[in-house]
Amino acid sequence: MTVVTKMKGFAAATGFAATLLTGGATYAFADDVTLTMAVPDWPPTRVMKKFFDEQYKPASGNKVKLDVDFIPWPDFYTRVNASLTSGEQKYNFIVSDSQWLGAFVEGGYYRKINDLVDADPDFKKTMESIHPAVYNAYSTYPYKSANLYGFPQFPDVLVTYGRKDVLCNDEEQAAFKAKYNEKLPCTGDEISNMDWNTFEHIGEFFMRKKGEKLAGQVLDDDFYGIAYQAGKGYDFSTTSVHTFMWQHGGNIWDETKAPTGHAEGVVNSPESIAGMEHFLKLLKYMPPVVKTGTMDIFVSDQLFREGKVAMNVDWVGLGEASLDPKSSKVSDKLVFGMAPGLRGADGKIDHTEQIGGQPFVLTTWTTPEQTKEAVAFVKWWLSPEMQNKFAAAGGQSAIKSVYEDPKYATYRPWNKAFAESLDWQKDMWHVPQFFELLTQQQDQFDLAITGKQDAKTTMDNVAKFQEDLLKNAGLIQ
Amino acid sequence: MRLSPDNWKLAILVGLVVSVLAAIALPPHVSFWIVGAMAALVAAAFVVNAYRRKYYGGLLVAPAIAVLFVMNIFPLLWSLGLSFFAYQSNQQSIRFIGLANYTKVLTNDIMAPANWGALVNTAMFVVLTVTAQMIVGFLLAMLFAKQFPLRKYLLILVLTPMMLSVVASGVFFSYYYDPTFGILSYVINAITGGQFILMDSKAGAVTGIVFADAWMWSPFVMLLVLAGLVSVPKYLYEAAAIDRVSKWRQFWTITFPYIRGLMMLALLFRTIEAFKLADLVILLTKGGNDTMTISYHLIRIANEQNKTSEGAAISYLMLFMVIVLTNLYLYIANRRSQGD
Amino acid sequence: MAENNSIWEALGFRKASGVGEAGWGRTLVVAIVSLIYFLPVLFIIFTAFKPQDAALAVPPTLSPTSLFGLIPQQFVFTPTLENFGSVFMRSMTPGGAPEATGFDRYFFNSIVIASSSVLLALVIGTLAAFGFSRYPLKGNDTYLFIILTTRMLPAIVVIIPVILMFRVVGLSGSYTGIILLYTAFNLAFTIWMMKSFFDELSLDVEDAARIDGSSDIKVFFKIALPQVIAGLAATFVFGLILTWNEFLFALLLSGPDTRTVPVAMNQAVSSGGRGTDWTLLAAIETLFLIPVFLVTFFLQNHLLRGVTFGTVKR
Amino acid sequence: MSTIEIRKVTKQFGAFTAVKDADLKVEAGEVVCLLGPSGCGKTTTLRMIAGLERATSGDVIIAGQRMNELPPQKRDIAMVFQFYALYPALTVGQNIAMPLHYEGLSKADQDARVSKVAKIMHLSEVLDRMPNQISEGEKQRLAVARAIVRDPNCFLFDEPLSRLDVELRHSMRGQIKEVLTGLSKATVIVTHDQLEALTMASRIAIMKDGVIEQVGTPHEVFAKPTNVFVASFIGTPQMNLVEADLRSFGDGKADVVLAGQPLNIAADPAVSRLKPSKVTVGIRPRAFTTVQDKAGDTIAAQAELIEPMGAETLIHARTASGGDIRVVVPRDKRVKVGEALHLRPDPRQTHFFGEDGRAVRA
Repeated sequence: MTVVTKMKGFAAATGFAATLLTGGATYAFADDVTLTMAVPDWPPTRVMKKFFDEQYKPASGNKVKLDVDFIPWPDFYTRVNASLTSGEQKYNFIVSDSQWLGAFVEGGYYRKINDLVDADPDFKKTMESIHPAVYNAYSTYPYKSANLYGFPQFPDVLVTYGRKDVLCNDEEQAAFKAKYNEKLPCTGDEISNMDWNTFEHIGEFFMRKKGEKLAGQVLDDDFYGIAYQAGKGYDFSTTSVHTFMWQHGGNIWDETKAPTGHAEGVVNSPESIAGMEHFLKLLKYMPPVVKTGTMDIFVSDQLFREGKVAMNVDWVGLGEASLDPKSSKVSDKLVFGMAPGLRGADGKIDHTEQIGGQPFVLTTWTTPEQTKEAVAFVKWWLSPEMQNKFAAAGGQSAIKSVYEDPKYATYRPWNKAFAESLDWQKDMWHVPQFFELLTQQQDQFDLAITGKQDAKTTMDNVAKFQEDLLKNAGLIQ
Repeated sequence: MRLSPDNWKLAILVGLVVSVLAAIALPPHVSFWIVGAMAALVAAAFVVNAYRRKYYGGLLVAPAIAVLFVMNIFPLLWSLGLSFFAYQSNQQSIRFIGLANYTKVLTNDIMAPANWGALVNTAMFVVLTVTAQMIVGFLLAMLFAKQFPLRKYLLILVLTPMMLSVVASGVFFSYYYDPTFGILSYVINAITGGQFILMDSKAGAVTGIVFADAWMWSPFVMLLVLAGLVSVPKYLYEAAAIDRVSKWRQFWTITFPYIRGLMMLALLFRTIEAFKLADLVILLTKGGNDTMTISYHLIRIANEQNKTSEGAAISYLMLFMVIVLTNLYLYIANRRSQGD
Repeated sequence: MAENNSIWEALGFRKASGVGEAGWGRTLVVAIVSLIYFLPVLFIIFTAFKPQDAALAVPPTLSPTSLFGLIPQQFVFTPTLENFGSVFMRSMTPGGAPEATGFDRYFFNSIVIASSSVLLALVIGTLAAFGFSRYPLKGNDTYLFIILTTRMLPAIVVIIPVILMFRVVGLSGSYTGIILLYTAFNLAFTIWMMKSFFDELSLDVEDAARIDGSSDIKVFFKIALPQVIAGLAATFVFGLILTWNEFLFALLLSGPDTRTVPVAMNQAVSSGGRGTDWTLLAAIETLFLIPVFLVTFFLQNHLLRGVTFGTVKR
Repeated sequence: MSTIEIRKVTKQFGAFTAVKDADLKVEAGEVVCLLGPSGCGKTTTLRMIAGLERATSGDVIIAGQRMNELPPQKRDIAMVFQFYALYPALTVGQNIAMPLHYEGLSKADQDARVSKVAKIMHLSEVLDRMPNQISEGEKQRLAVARAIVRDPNCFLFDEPLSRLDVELRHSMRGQIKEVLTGLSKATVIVTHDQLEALTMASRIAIMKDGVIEQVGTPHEVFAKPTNVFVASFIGTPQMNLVEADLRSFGDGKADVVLAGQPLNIAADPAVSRLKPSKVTVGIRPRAFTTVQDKAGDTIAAQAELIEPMGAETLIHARTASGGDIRVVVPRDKRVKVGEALHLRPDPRQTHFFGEDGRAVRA
């Protein structure tokens, strides 16, 4: 025991010496503040860094430098986790998936910002301008509590990517109508108003073999109707499955109800199982790679960009690549709508879905000096002006005045669907045990996806595991 | 006690006293360097002592031991120590629990099945990949054993796979195996007209991983075996030709004794590496289709879930197995060579 | 008959030639096998020259040339050098101007870190190997085995204390730190290899040199070392190949300024908000392959002789 | 029929010609030594007979069959290698038994053959040892044992005794000769040691630069060397080869100027065919008699260095013109350094070599 804590003590106290040696960046002099930030390497963070360098003028008059460590996505968690847990204390800002909050708050790494919000009315106003669903998902731990931690970096939602040339083709429209007695969705609004049944029909309808015709053209390769994530890695089936579970009236283990809420009886409730079954039912209309359990968000996106599927449900954050003619064979044939939902008895569609995207957070070893500059920076970043610029450069914003502005929809073809989806966003657990919950669940879902066990067994196994684990952790009584 | 630069006992005593005093009295970032200086003092005393006594062995080995100790052995001992505590790297609390981690990873209802499953899979991968590498590496080496025109240029082609980074080769193998874009499915579909998916069953996924791994690392085995082959004096083969010894007998009586040592070395190193198989699995299946290996499992436990001490316990159990296995190899190798 | 033979032989197709040699017939067979073995690499190299939209073409494009119509047009792609440019300069934001990707730095880092750590390990390890070989300590074999065990644990288990230690002594993100770590990483293999070479040397020569008045240091440098040059080269190549592609330590211990190519390579696996950028990845890997390929090629003769050493003189 | 014949065999390694147009015939029961300095092509010739190298042109005929195309395995031969080529991983007994596997003998038969041969070669005691555990002489005997354990077409020996010390070499020479005599096979032995060749061979083939210079019985090559090279190569101490001007020939005697001295000596009648020209006169050191006084057939020289060789004494003498002449005299003939000598060559042992280096002989 003494060894570990002692070493961590060492680490804290030697910050200054270490900084001098490494030429590192955690410490700064009075008028020369450096903020070190760990971010995944992708356009939204590149844009943020660019804007900062080009446009940020600190009100304090200090010289503020944003030192950004761009880490490739696949290794981002590994790098950040190792840095935090080893006591490296290298970063002041960290871009963090929302589900990581609990683990790193409990570890003492993420700084609670309630005091900063309370002390600064402007800051408070900024925080309140965030869409509540996003605010809860990105900022609170425990989920939906009053404890605040993060600010939106890139809010992300699932939307439907469609191919206009296929969906709006007259022949296909007519044939679809004849077969299912419903209109084949073609415009963004029609897609936003699409339920899973229509989505399923599209899947069935557009399964074509090589040599058959599609929209009047002879196919030189197999074609598939639909795709969504159903992969074993990270959370690449959980997001889909949660969406289905919620829409069917089931639920995941709800941490806002801890410690009286249960996993058993909830996660494997008939509604949740029905959601799972629905999720599994659609897989048979998807490209064959789904059978290998590796159809993650990137694989389904790639299939869509290569023109192998008619529709794909995927993150908004992956949209840029499909617009670029270099990386997309369908760049001029795109149409976007909200992700499909479940039509209720009242005819209304339930679009509840799992939120994606990332907040960024402050770390506990950030000095008051740095914190002051950090808050100023966050306020600037979340200001409507910057958020508009960010959105125009391909980012997304959860600031009300920004996404509600009519010009927001003009920035990118999916922005309308994005704004409409915000109300429906929910998040998974923020508890420190999230990775154990996630890993076991992903393993179980993978077994179901690859046809090794049925939905009920899967959900029973997940529920039992979660019940045991959370009981041990004291989160379930 | 005599005061002289080679008196290491005195140096240790002084070092200990000063270190303890510094650790108590001074802030850590100062005492750290003082403790370091004391360690250097002790080391210097050892070196001077060894030099004066003409104890060159110790002198020569010292730098290597020092580097290994700081960079490898100290972290290893640290992890070993942690395996007796209840400790998660993302939490501040730590408490001694003896062997509980070991019993937990072996018997706990929630944890143990996954551990055992990963272990069984790892054993399977070790056997399959190492066997495949040994066979392919050996056959390649046989091809290259004789001198022939352009050998140098063809050999480098075969050596290239092991120079690739695992990320690139793993990602590209996932492409080769992809049912929509990949070459494998394209060729098989063109022949059978069906829809071939390699990675949709355990057998297929294991084949895919083993193939990629064997492809990458057979050249390593080849190089060692080839080195053995070219070291066989040519006249032995000439004598065998004149004595009309069959190829089969030639191999076992002449060739094999020369390559046995190197094959054992290859086997040793490849086995050690095979136990660490994780990257390819992550890139190709994410552990799906029951291909989870103990090393990947360990990454999840120790890194993703931050269960540091349980991870340490698993890795020490694994280390124990590797040590037993490698010692078995070495024992057999020594016994055989003494029998000669 | 005789004339026929000579033509036949000129082409290299000899039946019963010298026992240790083979002719062009063998070359042909081995060339076919080697090329098949090399195909996955060749495909990566070809991908580096493909236009981005040809990377995932179905059917796969396999050749930059139709070889005078031998290969059907659908399998042929038009080669481009664009991807190699993208490795160093490309737009990192939607519609943004091309900017430096930092890969020149990463290549530089990889070369500096890999070569210096392998060389350092070679120096330290060769000394140690000579020590273990000529001045056996008590429990020599045990020490050697303990050294080997440092290679047995997955890196993820030892990494946390190393990160912490680096932080405390101020080595994180520095060249010194990662080079020292890689040195240790290479030591086990170096010591085991070099010891086996020293073990095989004839002690008579060294004894003779001592009788002639050479000091132990002189014996090592003038007598022992020159005899194991090939072994040094072989060990260097093996060490280089392993270090060159090391990923996990590099990921966790290098800073933005000391990042190596294997870490940065993942930029192409998931970058720009999408999955794998196949042509970019292939271009990075192709460029990254060149140095280690050249070193191996030029040390190839030593490689075989070096490894052979142990068994030559029985 | 166990015979070996090579006809016009040539071996080229790239541009280098190792053996040129070699002709040789070895009858059953005959032992032919290929003798020559190192690099002369003798080992290459042997390896072509064995099939370890392929002849570039010419024919290799063993037991009456042309075997150029056949690999060693199919030639049914036995060979003893210079470094013995003992299989390091097999015991002495297993080494001897190796050639027997091909014949598919029963284990008992094999053992019987092995123990018989082991007895002949005095290896019975060491059958279970490994090759690296036996002495150098035993290794040599083992190599021979492995060759004679079966009944091949012919035997080939590549410098079989070169690794033995003088004494062992002497005794092994006898043993090998004894063994070979009993076998009546065609045998070729490659050696650079003329003593070995002279004692063991029925005939000797002397090679230089890839060409067989002379083939003949030990006596023939000694007594009638066909050219300067053979003359100088065979015989210890080396034959004196002195440049001379042939003036005239008559009455069985030649008038020459040798070392600046006119000399009238008996010569082969064939010398009469030569026009006056430069010749080389070859006289073996033992073919001189020392006489008191200068005569028409004596060469004057001064003793410069005296080497007692036991039964005889070797004198290095210098002529007035500075030439060096080696003379062997009986031990009891006392000569002092600086003493003037008059040397009379034995007319029957005086060889004349023409300008082309070839012996002039009837």
